[in-house]
Amino acid sequence: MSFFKNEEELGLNLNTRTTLVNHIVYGIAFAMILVSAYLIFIYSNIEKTMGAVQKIFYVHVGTAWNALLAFGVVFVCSILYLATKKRIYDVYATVAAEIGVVFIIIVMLTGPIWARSAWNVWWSWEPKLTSALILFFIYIAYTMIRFMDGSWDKKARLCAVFGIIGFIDVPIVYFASEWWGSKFHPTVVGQEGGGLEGNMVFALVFTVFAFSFFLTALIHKGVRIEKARIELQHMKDKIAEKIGR
Amino acid sequence: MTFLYTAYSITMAILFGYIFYLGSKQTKVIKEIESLKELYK
Amino acid sequence: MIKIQKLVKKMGNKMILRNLDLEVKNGETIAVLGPNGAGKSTLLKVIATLYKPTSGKVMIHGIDLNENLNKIREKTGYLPHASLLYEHFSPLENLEFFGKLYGVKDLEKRSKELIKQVGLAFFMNEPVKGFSRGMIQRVAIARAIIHNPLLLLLDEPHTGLDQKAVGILNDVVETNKQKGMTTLMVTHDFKQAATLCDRAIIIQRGIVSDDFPIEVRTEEWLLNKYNEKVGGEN
Amino acid sequence: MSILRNALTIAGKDLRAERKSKQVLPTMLVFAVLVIVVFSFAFDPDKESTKALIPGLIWIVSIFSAILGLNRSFISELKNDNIQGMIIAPVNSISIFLGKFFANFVMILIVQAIAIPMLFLLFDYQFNGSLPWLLLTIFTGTFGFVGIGSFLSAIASNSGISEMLLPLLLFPIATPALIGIVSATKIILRHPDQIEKAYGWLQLVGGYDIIFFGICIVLFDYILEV
Repeated sequence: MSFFKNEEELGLNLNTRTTLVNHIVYGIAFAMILVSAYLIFIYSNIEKTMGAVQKIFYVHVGTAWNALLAFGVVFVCSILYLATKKRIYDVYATVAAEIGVVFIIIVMLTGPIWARSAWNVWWSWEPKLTSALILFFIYIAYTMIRFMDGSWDKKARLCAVFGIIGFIDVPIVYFASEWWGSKFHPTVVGQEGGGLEGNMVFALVFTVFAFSFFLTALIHKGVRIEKARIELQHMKDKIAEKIGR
Repeated sequence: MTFLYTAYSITMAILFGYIFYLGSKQTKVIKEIESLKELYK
Repeated sequence: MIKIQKLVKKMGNKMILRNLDLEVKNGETIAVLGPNGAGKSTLLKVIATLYKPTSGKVMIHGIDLNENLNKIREKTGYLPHASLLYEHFSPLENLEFFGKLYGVKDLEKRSKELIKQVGLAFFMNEPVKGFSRGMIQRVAIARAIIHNPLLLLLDEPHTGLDQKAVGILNDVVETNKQKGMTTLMVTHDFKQAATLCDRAIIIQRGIVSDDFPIEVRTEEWLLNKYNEKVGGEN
Repeated sequence: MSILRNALTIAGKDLRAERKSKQVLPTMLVFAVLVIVVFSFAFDPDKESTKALIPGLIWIVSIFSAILGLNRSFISELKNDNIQGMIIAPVNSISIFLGKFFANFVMILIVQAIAIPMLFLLFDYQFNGSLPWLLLTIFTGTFGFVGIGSFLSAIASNSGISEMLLPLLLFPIATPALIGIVSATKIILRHPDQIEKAYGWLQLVGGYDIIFFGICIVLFDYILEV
């Protein structure tokens, strides 16, 4: 088939079929999620002052941590893309950003539930919530750049630049809002992780890892789909060229 | 307890909804590739 | 002057230049011909340092494109489709702005001279906004040569010009040629190409498909030669 | 040195074009005044509690009118591919960024110089804090968001909907600067006795300015690339 010459040139290894490895990766991810559910609901102790509601904390922290991890992947791949101009890094950045947004949406939804049960308000301008909100907006903006018209390499370049700026902004936002929050909202907020008992820490760490594994599986799958879409585009281009002759 | 269940099920619903979305995206692309291959063999 | 080896330029998924080789000697005037979408303008933009090549080696004025861009830019003039002029500015202001960026000495004198040369002395201080296409193109020509470039790149310079403007443009190219300037001209106007240029290259599908000196300076001769190579493609 | 000289040439060109066309600056000014007027309808200027809104209001007026100017900054270069004219000139891309930044900065400072006194006047606000501190704060804050704003406006100008895109890009990224600068202004205007706290906030904004201005300079080349 003359259509598929460009695969190696792209540096992409195309296979769209589900392989055994994929099943294994997914299997482990699902199993870990199940175990973490057991750890969250049954194994870990119930916190004394807050009661069972405190357990929201596990999923909340798990997703928040992995949203950050995903954006970290975007950051690293953005730098690598600008340095090497290899499309594969742009593919990874695209996929990781999308999944990061999904995770941060979960954080934004579970956050208010936690706030309602812990502090009896749906929202508080508490540093972590504030910076999560800004993080959410930064990557919405990132997605907007993705949806621009134009060739992929231009978008990849602009997204990479914004991906770098956005990620560097995150710690500064956190620092600023923490300082801001501490000065103007003194003691609405209690320290949530104050006294974690041993099995709670274990449940938390395991949940974070479970979500990380899940994240990896999702990125893996997303990249495969993105590659397939690129292959499809190539086929269409080649066909268009043949018809054009 | 209701808060906990709500939060947990929202999390899982979104995650599995996303997997479902990825899956359907994949099927669509693969189908299109297959049909193009058929057409231009 | 220009030495290009295995130049590849991709834009998105499209490969526009595929392993293009080209060599240009000092003082040559070259017509770049070819069907639409063959990559002529892209080649010019790469030489003008506007586009970065995807791969390949480009040497201009004996300097590698990856080495010192600004050294190349100092000696290159580029006249694309768009005028590159600021509409609210007069011809003089436009020339003075670009002249400053190029570090031209005696800028005011040089600008006024050029404006007179392109026959716009009367409109020297009028904003470019109200000018006709022919007048704008004249200012654009002056802009392209404000810094006395050694290499002039023209992209379809004759399109939409009145007879007088064509005369002025050809004049500019001729006089600078005698001063030793090299000119690359992308064009569809075979008449002008035949009168102005000593050599023609034909670009098809991103490579130089033909390269010959213009022996007979008539439109028909060049057109025949072109059709022989390109055939039905437009 | 030549980087700075070229930057000034480009900034001068922008300001001169603005002086000739009189499009952006008057629009920014009218808009700034309109925002103030709308605010005086929304919050009773006679009430003492409204005075607490003044520090925030200064920055709302500044940012919203700045967005108008920033939007035009790179769009105005697209009409005749002018930006390409600058790229092919022997000019470092940093000069283009700095030139654009200077021009925007000057325009916004002009708007602030007129709008902020007017704001004090219309809300009958008696300013008795330290004027140098206020000016320093305004300068530092404006520097920060105009710097990153000029940069992001170059990104947004690639989009068909750049006018809508720019605020979406700019506000989240500028958040730390905005938090810091509003807090500092609040302290200077309302609690002149706690000026050392304002100094802390200014340091934060100053740090932000330096970090992001540096990043913009490093990355600007990638945005201009065609």
